[in-house]
Amino acid sequence: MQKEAEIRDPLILGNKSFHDITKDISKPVEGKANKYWWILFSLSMVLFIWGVLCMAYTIGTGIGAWGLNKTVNWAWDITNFVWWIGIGHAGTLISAVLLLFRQKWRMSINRSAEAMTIFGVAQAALFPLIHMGRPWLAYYVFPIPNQFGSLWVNFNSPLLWDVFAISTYFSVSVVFWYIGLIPDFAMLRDRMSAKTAPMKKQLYSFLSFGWSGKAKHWQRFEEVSLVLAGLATPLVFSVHSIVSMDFATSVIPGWHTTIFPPYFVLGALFSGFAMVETLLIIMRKVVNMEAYITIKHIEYMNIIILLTGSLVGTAYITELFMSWYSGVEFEQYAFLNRATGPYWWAYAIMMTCNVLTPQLYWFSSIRKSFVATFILSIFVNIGMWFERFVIIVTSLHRDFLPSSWTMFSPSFIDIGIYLGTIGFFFVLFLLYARTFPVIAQAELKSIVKSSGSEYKNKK
Amino acid sequence: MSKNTLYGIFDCELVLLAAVKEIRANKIEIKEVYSPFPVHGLDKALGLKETRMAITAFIYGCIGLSLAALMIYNIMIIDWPQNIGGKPNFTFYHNMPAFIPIMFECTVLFAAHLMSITYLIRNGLYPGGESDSPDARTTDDKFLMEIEVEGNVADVKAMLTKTGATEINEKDA
Amino acid sequence: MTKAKKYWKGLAELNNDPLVDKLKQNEFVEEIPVDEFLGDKELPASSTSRRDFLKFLGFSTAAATLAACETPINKAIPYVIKPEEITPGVANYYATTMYDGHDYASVLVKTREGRPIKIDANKSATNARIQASVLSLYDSSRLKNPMKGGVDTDWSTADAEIIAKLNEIKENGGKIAILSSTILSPSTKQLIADFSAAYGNVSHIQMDAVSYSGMLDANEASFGVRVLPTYSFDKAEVIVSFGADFLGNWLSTDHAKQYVTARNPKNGKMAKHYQVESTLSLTGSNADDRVQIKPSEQAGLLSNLYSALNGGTADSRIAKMANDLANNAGKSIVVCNSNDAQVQTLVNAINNKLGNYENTMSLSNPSYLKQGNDAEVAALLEEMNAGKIAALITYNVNPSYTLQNAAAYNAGLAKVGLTISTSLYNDESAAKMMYACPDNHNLESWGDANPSNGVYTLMQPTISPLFKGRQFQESMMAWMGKSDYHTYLQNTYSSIDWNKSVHDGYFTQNQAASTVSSFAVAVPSFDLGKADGIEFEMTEKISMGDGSQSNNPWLQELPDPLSRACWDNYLTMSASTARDLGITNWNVSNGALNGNMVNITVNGTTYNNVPVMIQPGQAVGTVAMAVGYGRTAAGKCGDGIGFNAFTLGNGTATLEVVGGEYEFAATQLHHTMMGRDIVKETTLADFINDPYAGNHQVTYATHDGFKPASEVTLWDEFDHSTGHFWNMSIDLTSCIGCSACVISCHAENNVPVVGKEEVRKSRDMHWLRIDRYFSSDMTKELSAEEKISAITMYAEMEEPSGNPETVFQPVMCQHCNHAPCETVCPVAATSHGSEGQNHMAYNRCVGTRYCANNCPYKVRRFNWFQYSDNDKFDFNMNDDHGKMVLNPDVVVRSRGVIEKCSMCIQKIQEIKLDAKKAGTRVADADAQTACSSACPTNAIVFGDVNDDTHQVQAMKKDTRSYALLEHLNTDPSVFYQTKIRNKA
Amino acid sequence: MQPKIEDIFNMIRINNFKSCILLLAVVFTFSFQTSAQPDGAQIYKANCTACHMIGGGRLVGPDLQGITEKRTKDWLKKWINSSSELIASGDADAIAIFEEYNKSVMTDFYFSDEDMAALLVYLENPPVEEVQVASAAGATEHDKGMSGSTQMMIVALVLLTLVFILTSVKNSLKESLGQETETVPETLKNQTELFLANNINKLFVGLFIMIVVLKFAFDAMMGVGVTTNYQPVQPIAFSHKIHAGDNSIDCNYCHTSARTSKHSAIPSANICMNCHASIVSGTTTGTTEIQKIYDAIGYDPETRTYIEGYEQKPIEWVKIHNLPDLAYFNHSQHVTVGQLECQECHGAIEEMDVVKQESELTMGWCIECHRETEVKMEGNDYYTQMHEKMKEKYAGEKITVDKMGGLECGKCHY
Repeated sequence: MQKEAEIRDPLILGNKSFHDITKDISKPVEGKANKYWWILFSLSMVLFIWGVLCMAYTIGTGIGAWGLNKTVNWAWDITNFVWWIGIGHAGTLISAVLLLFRQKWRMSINRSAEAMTIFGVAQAALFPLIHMGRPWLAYYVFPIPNQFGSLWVNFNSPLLWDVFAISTYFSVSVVFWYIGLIPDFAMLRDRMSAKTAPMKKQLYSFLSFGWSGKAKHWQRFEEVSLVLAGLATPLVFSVHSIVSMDFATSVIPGWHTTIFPPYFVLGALFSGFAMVETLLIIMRKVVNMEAYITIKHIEYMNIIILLTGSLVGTAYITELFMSWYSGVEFEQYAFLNRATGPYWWAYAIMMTCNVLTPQLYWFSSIRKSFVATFILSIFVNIGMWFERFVIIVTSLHRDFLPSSWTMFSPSFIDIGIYLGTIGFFFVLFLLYARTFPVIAQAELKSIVKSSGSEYKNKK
Repeated sequence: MSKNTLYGIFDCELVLLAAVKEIRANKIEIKEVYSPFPVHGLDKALGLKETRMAITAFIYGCIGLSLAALMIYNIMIIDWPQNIGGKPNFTFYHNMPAFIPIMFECTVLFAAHLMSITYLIRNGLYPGGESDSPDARTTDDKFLMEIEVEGNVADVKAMLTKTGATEINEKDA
Repeated sequence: MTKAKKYWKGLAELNNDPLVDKLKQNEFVEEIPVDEFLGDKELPASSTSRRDFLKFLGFSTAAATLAACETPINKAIPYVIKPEEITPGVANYYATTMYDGHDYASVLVKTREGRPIKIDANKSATNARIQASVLSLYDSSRLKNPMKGGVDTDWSTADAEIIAKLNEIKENGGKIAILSSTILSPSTKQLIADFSAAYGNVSHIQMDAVSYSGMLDANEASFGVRVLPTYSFDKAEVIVSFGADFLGNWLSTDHAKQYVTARNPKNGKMAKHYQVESTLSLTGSNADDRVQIKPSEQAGLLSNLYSALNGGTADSRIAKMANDLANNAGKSIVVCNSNDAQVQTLVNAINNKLGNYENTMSLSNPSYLKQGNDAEVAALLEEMNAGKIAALITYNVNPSYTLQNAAAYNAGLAKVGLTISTSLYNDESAAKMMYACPDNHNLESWGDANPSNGVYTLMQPTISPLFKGRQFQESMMAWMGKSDYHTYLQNTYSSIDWNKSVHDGYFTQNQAASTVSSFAVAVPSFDLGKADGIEFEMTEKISMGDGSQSNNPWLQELPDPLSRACWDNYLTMSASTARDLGITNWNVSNGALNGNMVNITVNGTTYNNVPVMIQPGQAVGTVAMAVGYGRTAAGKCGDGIGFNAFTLGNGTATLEVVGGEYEFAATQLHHTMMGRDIVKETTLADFINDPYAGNHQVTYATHDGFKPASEVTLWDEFDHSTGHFWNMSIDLTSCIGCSACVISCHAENNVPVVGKEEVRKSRDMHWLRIDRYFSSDMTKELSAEEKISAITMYAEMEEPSGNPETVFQPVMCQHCNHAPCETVCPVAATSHGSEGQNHMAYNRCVGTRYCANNCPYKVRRFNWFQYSDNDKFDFNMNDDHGKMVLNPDVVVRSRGVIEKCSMCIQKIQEIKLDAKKAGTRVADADAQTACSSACPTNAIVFGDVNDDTHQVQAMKKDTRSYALLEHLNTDPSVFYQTKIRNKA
Repeated sequence: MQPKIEDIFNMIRINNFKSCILLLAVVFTFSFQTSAQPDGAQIYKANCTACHMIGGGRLVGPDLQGITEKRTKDWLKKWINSSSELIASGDADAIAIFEEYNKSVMTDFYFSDEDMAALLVYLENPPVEEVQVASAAGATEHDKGMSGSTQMMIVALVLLTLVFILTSVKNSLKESLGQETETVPETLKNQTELFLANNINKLFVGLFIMIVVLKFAFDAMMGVGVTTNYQPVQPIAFSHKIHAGDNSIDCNYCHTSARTSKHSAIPSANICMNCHASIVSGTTTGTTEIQKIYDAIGYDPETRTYIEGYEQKPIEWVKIHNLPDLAYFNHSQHVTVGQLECQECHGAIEEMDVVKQESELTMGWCIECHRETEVKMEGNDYYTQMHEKMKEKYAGEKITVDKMGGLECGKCHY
């Protein structure tokens, strides 16, 4: 039986019994969607379709449809890729790291956070594919025996590391997520009556794999979750470290930096948590989960954002310092150019959104306000997108030989694809919110006694 | 002679836990306990053995690591060594720093997936599998204790009620 | 070129039995293949971008899919009768002569399956335009039939009518005028003589688009010979040029070679080169000392120089120069671009005073490259307008375009009874004439040339005429009722070994040169009047010349070496003048260059909305524009680009700034080196003291002492000591930026043309680019002294000086042995060869572009679109004829793959194979890449560093050699030689 | 094309076949002359055999037995270099021969002086027996590699018979014991049921089937686009068996450029005419087929003259060996420098009436050969220097093509 300090605020409000929880969690699945949901869904659907059209156009005519050129060969494509990957990090972190730290407050958010991870990574995975000149040959990047002798892949290439890292991360996250989902599906299955909702009944009995909640199963369940968490944690760090190596292992001034791995991971958590907040604050409205996603959860996350934000800021400063300290004129110019060159505005946005705005969380009033948090989380998302843009474009557009210096401006296709992925992401997430148990109810029930408001009040 | 199965249903995990301890203390064999969420200490109370999931994960991880190393060694050093950016590929050792990321990823990949599969197999879980829980409410808010009794059912029933079962069902085998 | 050339068999077989006779026909008139290819419609156009265009010949592989299985059936169609010397898959080389009335060169033409695909230098050096002329051959905008009044007709009718008319004129004693470019061909001159004999009253007038008439007249006045001297810059120790762009467009293509010979720092001395000019020319950009003047000051300064040489006081600007000249009498050259006989007389006087004649320049061994006579042309125009001309035949000229007073010409044309154009194109002039009797391209014609005294070069057809054209000489003979110019030509040179001469492409024989009288004329003198107001000067771009090839996409996309802009002409202006006028250039969001526009009026002609390009080195108060643009009847590529500067002529300009932006297409947007050590340079003096001057290797602190980057490595090296190890040396002292190598590379490697819009997006596909850097007033030293902040320093460094020092640096793939691009390719599409090249397997590439990002030299090019067979890129690769120029040994890259310089691996493989077959080692002379073979100054040297007999081995060890961006330790196979200037 | 099971078997076969060929390759290298000295026999075989025989009587041209006695050396030189010129020069003998062989001209051969000398030496004292093309041997070898399908069938057969025998044995025993017997199918059925009763067995069977399926799927994928045994119908039923085999005309006589060019060009009609100007008829379909050449080039077999102003139509052969454009292949590199026999890639051409694609022509196939084939460096000055270095670098190992960089992308793809 877990104990919890009295002074801690309850994590579940409104005197919920086990059954109440069951009811609440299955409500969105059983009931009809409210109008917020429909508005958001149709909006994202439009974006999604638009994005698909833009991708089709790109694949049809060539990468020339984008704003790239001989000097800046990557811009929005990889920026979006890294941004989405970053977002995809908080989920696993919350469910894995916080699980290892036995943080109870994770339980009401980890399910959605993981969903976000998976959908985010799915978006990210799109870009390495469509940014290829010949995507129909994408299978060349897998070590498959072939007629060519056999011709293999190049294990020295960070891009190949990406391929492995991302596919591993994606699949492991899915597994981790699903293992946790099984008991909850079982719950839904058992609530569905074969008469009123035969379809759903069948669906959920299929998805629940015949879970019955035996003691031995729970024992294994807990151990597996723990081990998966233990595996996922280094995975989270490795994935973004490897993504950062796309840049760190190159020779381009502004990319060739050893600080990148930790710096990218921090940035990822930072943006990830921001996105979780954005989503949860929306979700608790559209599927009425106010009781489970409390200001306490938001506050905890805000604290993490404040921490990671400051760390990211430190990384920026370190970068500047190192470039100056290195004494390499190319390095020095690269960073001088970032701050004062043609793309100074991007750098400014990055600095404001990532370093300054999070500092507002020092004030508990802001930390404890849904509205403020929502706005700030959006800011952080923007800031982190610009961080990637700054790293990629400003480093490339002026590298070693001034003769090939030029600039980049996106085509409407670039923009369309980016919006498209956002649309796609929300389409997936909203569908998830209506069909999945959005909160790990089984786990949640286990802490009602310790963290539920009713019990707290008793004491 | 007849063999009956009793289902004692509890509302609270704490009560259940106590009940389990007491009943087992009375040398009554508890066949199975169904609960909506993991009840801490229940496995010990029931005297279940430590699960070995973690060990399998470790083994799978080792397999993954060695397979990855083998694959890369064969591809980059043996089958078709190429001069890539002048990176020395004369021996695996020379070129290994570049291979560590993928070897790590493969380790995790194998460990995680194979362990999960083992978990499903050992639990007999598979897509579309049938639940064998005697009472649907066990995934909602009820805790169910299944006891097989030979002979005097009454005592056991009494024991259950005593230990706080809110409901007792009986099924003839 | 020491390649084994095949003897031209045409003649040996002329009088042989029917079979061989057929062979001959087939060899010349390959009707079958051409029709085969052009007529064959079910043959998908795409198949023509295949590496084997054998299909263009009889040996065609037409693809037709069979219902049963999905693999296409490939037809293999051999010749019915194979021409003797054509072996499918083996190149033949023919020596011939290129002359289009503007550029002359004796060249070697590489043909495959009977198609010319590449031009290399033979007797004389080539320039970009000569290199590109092989593509002009396949220009589908050429006239395909004789035309009458703009309507296609056939030769017989046209000839009949023309002969009738001519005879009529002959009876009425009417005057027939033949207006031609300078004619280098003695046989053609003979032919014209015969023609006038046949038709009596015939006058032959020669004109040059860019006239040298003034110079010729001056020489006639001064020395009694109307010829140009031949120069030997290699003998000079002081070279003074008043505006003459002798390395770029001025007279012979051989000057460059002589120039670098005179300026080889190895000898411990370099000829001192002064350039006095208003527009930064290619020559000016190579000068040691460059004086900026207004065109109007030229005469004054020259006469000041003359007086200075006669003990007068020299103007401060030219004092040093005068002094050097005086000290190097007989070892100097003074040249001038003026077309004013008086000024040129002054120049003659100076050279005469210095005793340069017959030392560094010779009239007794004159050059015949330019013979045009402005006076005669003017006279002709009058006669035409007076209706005194009964018939006009034009050859190799486009007067309606190149004449300043084209209007007068056009008016006169209407008054001429019979007008016949023999132009290859239905150009501005031809369109206005009654008959267009299209000439053949040089590569389709027989001919000869006499560029300078005693030197003769021959022209032979390397392909049967693509269209129903007929070469000018044949037409002339036809109109005299004769035929067979080929025999006529042979008879002109009865005394020589014809086959050998045709094979070699040239021969020498004694030629009587008219006697040169000594200089005895009054030396004109001009005063140093300071003219105010803005002065306009017409210039020539090395890409476009006189515009005769302006329909050539390679040339259109060849960036100007100084402005680095292509697909345009524009008004160049100095930054300060622009500032005064409130004109600027700026970069838009994607980096592309935009500029303001002006209305310009010169000599009464006005052009509206002329873009202004701010050009460092342009003299303050002057503007300039290149000729060769503003064509209206050049063809799909050449039409409607820029303005025709011919019609402006030199003079004072009135400018009026107008609204609106103009969009330039520049391949280089940043002009200075930003204080980086990219082009290492030093002065001759320092170099003599310290051979390592300007090239001291940077060392880095390591645990055991200081070491150069190359020794600070974690890796065991791959062994390159066995077999070949191909390296390339680029001497920045010898590189004059002429860009011949760039076009040569295009031709050899099927580099696509992408058009103005794409170039604007910085997506040019040049495998080999020539970076141009100007010096800036701001330097690191200066900022250190004056405590200027880094931000300001770098900001100011971006601005080039008003009269900058210029450096050119050819940059292609450096073939790094520690290539950053290779390590990052996920599919190993680019890996390193044991012979030192960085291989790029297009067919493996999936197009992640990571390699291009990670290339510190930015030499990798991505196929953003499908550039062949794509109507959006309607250039030579989207044109049935244009595609015939493709090199069959190099694939045409598809959309979505990276491409880059392969160090002409197809050539390397070929020479290796030849050596293996011959059982010999690869000779230094044979080891050539497209760029090295095209370089007129041998700045690019290629070879095998593992072979002691190869020059490049020594170059690598040279004290001047350095690797670009050495600190990255990419260990390139391409290395550069420090630039050395001869200045204090 | 649709991947077929046959293809997989063919692959298997090809491998056996190739190994045989490789053995032969070594054999050839000994019989092959690599000295710089021109070899008269070779020249004779390559250029003359098509029209002449030594002591075999008249073929297209006269018998060359003792020709050197009959004519002076330089007369022969002149004649061989350009008979037409000699005739034109009004040489009596020349004209006589010209008339005798009804005005059919002998092709001009531009031999170097050394070659000419060598040839004449050879003609002076020809060997009693003409050298036979070793390649014929290659052909006989190549069918010995047994096809996988037949192997499998045999195995299956053996097993079946075994079952049959055993059952009959069992039955006879049972009969002797007076139990009721069972037929072969029954036995099989019962046995399998018995076998599958066990779960473990089920599992194994399942696994086995899965593996087999995967294997076939994989092989099918590997077979995509491989067009081995492609054997299209040609416009002229030209038989290599008759020409290269029976008449042992050297490949290079018709495929002239194989030694000098990247293409072993398909012969142009005028090369056919070298012989078929006089050989107008053939066995079975010969005459009609030969007529097709005449139709193409415009030749009248009756009058034995070329029709003036005849509009010639090229013969549209169907290309059998198609490499993708992105791969650069050069015949001369392999034939002249590598000294490979045509048969090593094209199979026993001289035995094919209709030519078919013998090798896979996949990149893997090229690579495999480059990995195994030793570079022939002896006697080629190009190699001497690097050979020294390589010998010490790869002490002991044989220097194969890949060691010379033969596996590098850029060597074939540019």
